Amino acid sequence: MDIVIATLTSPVILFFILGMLAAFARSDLAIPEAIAKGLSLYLMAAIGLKGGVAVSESGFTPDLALAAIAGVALSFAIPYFAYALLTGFGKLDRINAGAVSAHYGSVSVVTFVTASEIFTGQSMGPAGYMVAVLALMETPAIISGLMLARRGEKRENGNGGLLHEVLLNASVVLLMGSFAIGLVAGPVGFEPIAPLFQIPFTGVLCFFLLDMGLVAARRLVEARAMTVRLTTLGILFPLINGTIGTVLGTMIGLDVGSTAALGVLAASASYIAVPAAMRMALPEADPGLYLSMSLGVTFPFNIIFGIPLFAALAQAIG
Amino acid sequence: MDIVIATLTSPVILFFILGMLAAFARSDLAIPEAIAKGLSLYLMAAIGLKGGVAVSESGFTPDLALAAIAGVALSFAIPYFAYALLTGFGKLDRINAGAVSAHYGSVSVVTFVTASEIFTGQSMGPAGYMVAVLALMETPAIISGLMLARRGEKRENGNGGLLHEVLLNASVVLLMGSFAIGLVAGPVGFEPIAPLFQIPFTGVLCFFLLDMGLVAARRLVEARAMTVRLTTLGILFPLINGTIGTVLGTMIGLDVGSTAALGVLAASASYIAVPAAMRMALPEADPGLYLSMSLGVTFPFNIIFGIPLFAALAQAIG
Amino acid sequence: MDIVIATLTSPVILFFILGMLAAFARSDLAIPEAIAKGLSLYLMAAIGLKGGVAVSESGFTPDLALAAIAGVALSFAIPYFAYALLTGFGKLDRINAGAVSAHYGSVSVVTFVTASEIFTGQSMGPAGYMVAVLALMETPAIISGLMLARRGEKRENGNGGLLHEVLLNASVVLLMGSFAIGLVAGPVGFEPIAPLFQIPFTGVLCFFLLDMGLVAARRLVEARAMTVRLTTLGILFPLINGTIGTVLGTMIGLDVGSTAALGVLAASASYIAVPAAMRMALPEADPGLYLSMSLGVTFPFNIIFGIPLFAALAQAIG
Amino acid sequence: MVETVTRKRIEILVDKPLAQVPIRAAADAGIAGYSLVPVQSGSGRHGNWRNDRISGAENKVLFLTIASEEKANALVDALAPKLDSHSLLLTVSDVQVVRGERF
Amino acid sequence: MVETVTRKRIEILVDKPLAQVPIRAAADAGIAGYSLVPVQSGSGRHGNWRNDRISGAENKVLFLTIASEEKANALVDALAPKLDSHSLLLTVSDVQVVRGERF
Amino acid sequence: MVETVTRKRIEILVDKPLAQVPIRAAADAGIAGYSLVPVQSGSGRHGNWRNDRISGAENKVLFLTIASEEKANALVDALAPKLDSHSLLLTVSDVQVVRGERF
Ligand SMILES: Nc1ncnc2c1ncn2[C@@H]1O[C@H](COP(=O)(O)O)[C@@H](O)[C@H]1O
Ligand SMILES: Nc1ncnc2c1ncn2[C@@H]1O[C@H](COP(=O)(O)O)[C@@H](O)[C@H]1O
Ligand SMILES: Nc1ncnc2c1ncn2[C@@H]1O[C@H](COP(=O)(O)O)[C@@H](O)[C@H]1O
Ligand code: NA
Ligand code: NA
Ligand code: NA
Repeated sequence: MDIVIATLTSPVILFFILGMLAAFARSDLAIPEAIAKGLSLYLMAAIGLKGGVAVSESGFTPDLALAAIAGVALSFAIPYFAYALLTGFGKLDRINAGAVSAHYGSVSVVTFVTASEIFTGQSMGPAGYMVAVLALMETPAIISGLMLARRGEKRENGNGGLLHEVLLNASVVLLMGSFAIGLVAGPVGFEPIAPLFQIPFTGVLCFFLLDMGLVAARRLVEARAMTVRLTTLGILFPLINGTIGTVLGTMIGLDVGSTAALGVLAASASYIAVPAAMRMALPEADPGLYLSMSLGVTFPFNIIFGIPLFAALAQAIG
Repeated sequence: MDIVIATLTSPVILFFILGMLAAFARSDLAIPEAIAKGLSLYLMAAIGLKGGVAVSESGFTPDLALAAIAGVALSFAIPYFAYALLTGFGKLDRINAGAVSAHYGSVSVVTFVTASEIFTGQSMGPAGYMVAVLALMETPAIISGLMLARRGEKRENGNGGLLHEVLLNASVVLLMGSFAIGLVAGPVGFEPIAPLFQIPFTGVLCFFLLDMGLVAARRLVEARAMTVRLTTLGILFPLINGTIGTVLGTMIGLDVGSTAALGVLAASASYIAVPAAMRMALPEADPGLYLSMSLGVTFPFNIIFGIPLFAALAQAIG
Repeated sequence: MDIVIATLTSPVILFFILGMLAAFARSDLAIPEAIAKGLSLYLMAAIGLKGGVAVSESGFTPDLALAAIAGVALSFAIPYFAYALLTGFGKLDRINAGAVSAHYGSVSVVTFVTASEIFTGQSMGPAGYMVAVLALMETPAIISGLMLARRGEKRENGNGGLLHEVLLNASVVLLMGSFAIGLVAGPVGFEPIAPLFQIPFTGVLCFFLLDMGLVAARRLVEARAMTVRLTTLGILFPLINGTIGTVLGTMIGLDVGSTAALGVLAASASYIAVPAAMRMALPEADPGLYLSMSLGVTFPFNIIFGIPLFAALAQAIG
Repeated sequence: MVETVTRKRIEILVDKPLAQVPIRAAADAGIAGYSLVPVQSGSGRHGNWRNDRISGAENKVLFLTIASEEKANALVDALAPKLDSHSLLLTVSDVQVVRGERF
Repeated sequence: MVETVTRKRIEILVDKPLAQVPIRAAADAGIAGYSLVPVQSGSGRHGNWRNDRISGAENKVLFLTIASEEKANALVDALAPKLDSHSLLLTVSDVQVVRGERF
Repeated sequence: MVETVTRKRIEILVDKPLAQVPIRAAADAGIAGYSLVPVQSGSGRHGNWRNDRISGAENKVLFLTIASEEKANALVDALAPKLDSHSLLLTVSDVQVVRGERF
């Protein structure tokens, strides 16, 4: 129970709730887009560096490889399972179901960062290599989602552009790049830049989650394409995927923090890399649909309920 | 006299003066708007948190209630007094006088922040609850100003939209929201985010005041609607209102720092919330007029002269 | 050799390389312009302050005057030498050669900042007054470049506007202004703002160089006006000018760090103040040309090779 | 060649705090679609302005909508009395569109 | 007075991730020059949107090009089938330009 | 129906450091009002550019003004010789305005 209370009274989560309340009350509070974008780049560079420095100390372990394989497998597989529920229970057509399913196979960087922050406060911080797992999980789901959406269609034009876009999208490059820099620099090289990338990190996360709360709640308020069934799936997916991820993490023998983090990654849905890729590859799909589900429903659910839940689950079965 | 010298040689004020000089010399120095906006949100979140944490330690005291009542009363009353001078001595018509008067009843967040910073450096930092007083003083003046401007007119359309806008405007929500978060989190919860919200605070204020100096001086240089009479009022108002505020603070028994802060709040004029509200509610009023007075004249006057003045007055009569 | 390895494994340089690689791979990673601009203002304010505080401690020394004279002389003279090579070997016409030559006489703030950072890590940090030298070197080259480009032409319209623009351009004003503030505030006044302007400095520089890497490499990828000859000059100029600067610094008796910094300043080419001035004063010149050379070729060359080179040279002959 | 029809393009420069004025007037005239384009600075009889977010009171934005002639006329008529008091700058021009029934 | 000739001004509102669609179609139609103008928010049959950079999937941009009538027609023909599926908003109007041979 | 009259809409794409060129030319032609609209990227015979604030030398902006035909002609005549040297992109079109005496 500790982690639930710790989560709900931490300033990080309180700022998120403040943002949601402000948006629900239709306040005009807004963080300039350039700032929000800048903060998200900061968060990615910071966790990349931190992960790289940690791995430079711990070295490459079998755990790392196992977690990476598990993560990639989850990212590939989840869309197939989600697609079935989206077309069946959710009543979506093939293209929209494919587009939405890709979001759930992929991951949310901010959900992961918030979870790491909360877990670390509970002395169960995930291993440094989980940042690499995060980066690896971003893209496989896009391929699965596209295959589902394009099933039975003849390829009209080469998807070289998309593949490039997906593999070299900003967040993958920044996460992997700063992970590599952290590896090379190690703790000594990291020291002079820690005053920017480590010490104010939690505060920046507060500020960023204020914005995320605003954006998520506005998305929910203005959602028009949403149905009760889709909203239900937006909560069911993280519950199921998160449980699968946590169980898998325990089975492959990860430590409790990394197990919970794998659960959170599986539970989370992308709202940066995947929407842009889907808009490009499946222009006929309705962006209002997948953004409302991933950003409006699943993201807040995970931040407020999912994170403590998978932590508790990982502790219980770990 | 100490506080005068301390004010004028503090980097915070020097950056403000640098900004003014650069704008007067027509240099192209400019802070991107998104950055300026981001910094102002940071400053509000930071002082809200700080105030909330302080009140979580001191508890709710009678002083708090008294200061709040005094502040709200000042915000309601000042526009009536200002309106008389604006229509009489200032020769403004009803609508413009109403619009300008609302600015003087309301408050300037940055003036308050700068004063707190300087007062704290002189070991007379205001009480934490003054942040709540600041937030409470933002809006009553808008109602007074509108009643003055619309005097004798039949209401044409419901002002529901405006009321909503005014009560839930960004700065009120952010100040009150982070005050509440500070209250809940307390000193222990604040600790991990202090490296962002407390430690670099003074430096951020320098940077922000550089921008304010640029904006205020440009406003003054390009002012076309200004007359000598209005400029005079732009200096007279802070002198009179600030004195009233300081005396009132002493009368209700606030500590010296909070008294001086109440003086500064009374003396200050809004240039964020009120201009936007007036543009919306009184489109016929000339925005060049009220922005030149509050941002071009009163704001610099308070930053450079008002702050040390009301501090000295509070010390003298306190 | 130490400084070469220290340079290439420092996170500052690694982030620059990451940016270049991302741009070469055509990743969509990008720092919002407002953030990049804000960071560059931060870096200028921070080094200005730091330099001012240092001089407030050391006092004005003959070295300062000598370095300033040497810097101004270099800035005036280098364009003449560069112009000869640009029209001869580079095959540029008078106007383009004049425009490019002004860039090489002037300086790059970020190159200087990066060099200071690396030199300081090697216990050979340049003297505080070098910031003033940096600011002084920005503009003389513009006058030389214009005289070369306009040689033999009758003045069509007064260049009062340009002169004003050049003398009061944002970076000169901010550097000189914060230098003055640092002088007035001294170490005691600087202390409360050091948590913003000093402690996270290296980290901010990393973030900024990530952006510079992206911008420089994109410039290079999209360069169309570049020839092999001009690319060669883009590398030859920093080698020659940097050597001249380093030798001159040694001759006038500067300490090793300041000598190396003078070399770096001479080697560096402007890509902020000068391009804007040239676009204004010489609209017929091709901006693609001078930006590709200074930002695409010379800047990366200096960051990766020039900085350790002139440090080694200064140590060898110092 | 695809068939095109003529519609009206209405452009209104308006202060950001007053952006709801053309938006509501358009909705009343039966026009649901519009876009807002940022404007960064300008000059007119009231002097210069430039976008600053400190006090957004003077920031301006370009309201842009494509509509049928009938709806466009209704919108212009509705806004005409407010052009001076709200200092709006309104222009109307002809454009060709492909799916005319949409507007 | 300088001589001017009539050319077409084509304006296409497009989602940022799809901006390559009009750019490529223009290139195929022989149009090499274009500019992209930012748009900050809007409303239509699919509801409201506003620029946010968290998920840039719905951000929009205005593709603007000046071209000869012939090239403009080719571009419109090429994009017509995609107007609905890619939710593009396309308008064409006449403008006068000075150096007609450039377009 | 409100009465409207025809005026000219002049649009000039110009490099930001050169924005004073059309502004001054407009003032000389008796045109006091104009607006600057940001542009974020583009492509032409000189290749691609995108707004970056590191070196703002290539950033562009759209100068937009509404003016009477007479003043518009004066402005176009004044700028015509600079179109190439300053790489300006200038277009003129007809628009309807309500308060014609203002322009
Ligand atoms: N009639 C219109 N005039 C101007 N912009 C429009 C119009 N209709 C739609 N839009 C823009 O196109 C976007 C998508 O339109 P829709 O597909 O109808 O939702 C809207 O959000 C607006 O930004
Ligand atoms: N036909 C066109 N339509 C719209 N914008 C253009 C056109 N041609 C050029 N531009 C813009 O003008 C800039 C400079 O053009 P250029 O001098 O041809 O490289 C380009 O980068 C575009 O932003
Ligand atoms: N003739 C014009 N063409 C384009 N924009 C204009 C014109 N006149 C005014 N504006 C814009 O409208 C704003 C307000 O105009 P005014 O009310 O005349 O000061 C100006 O600052 C410009 O941004
Ligand atoms: Na997932
Ligand atoms: Na007040
Ligand atoms: Na140089």
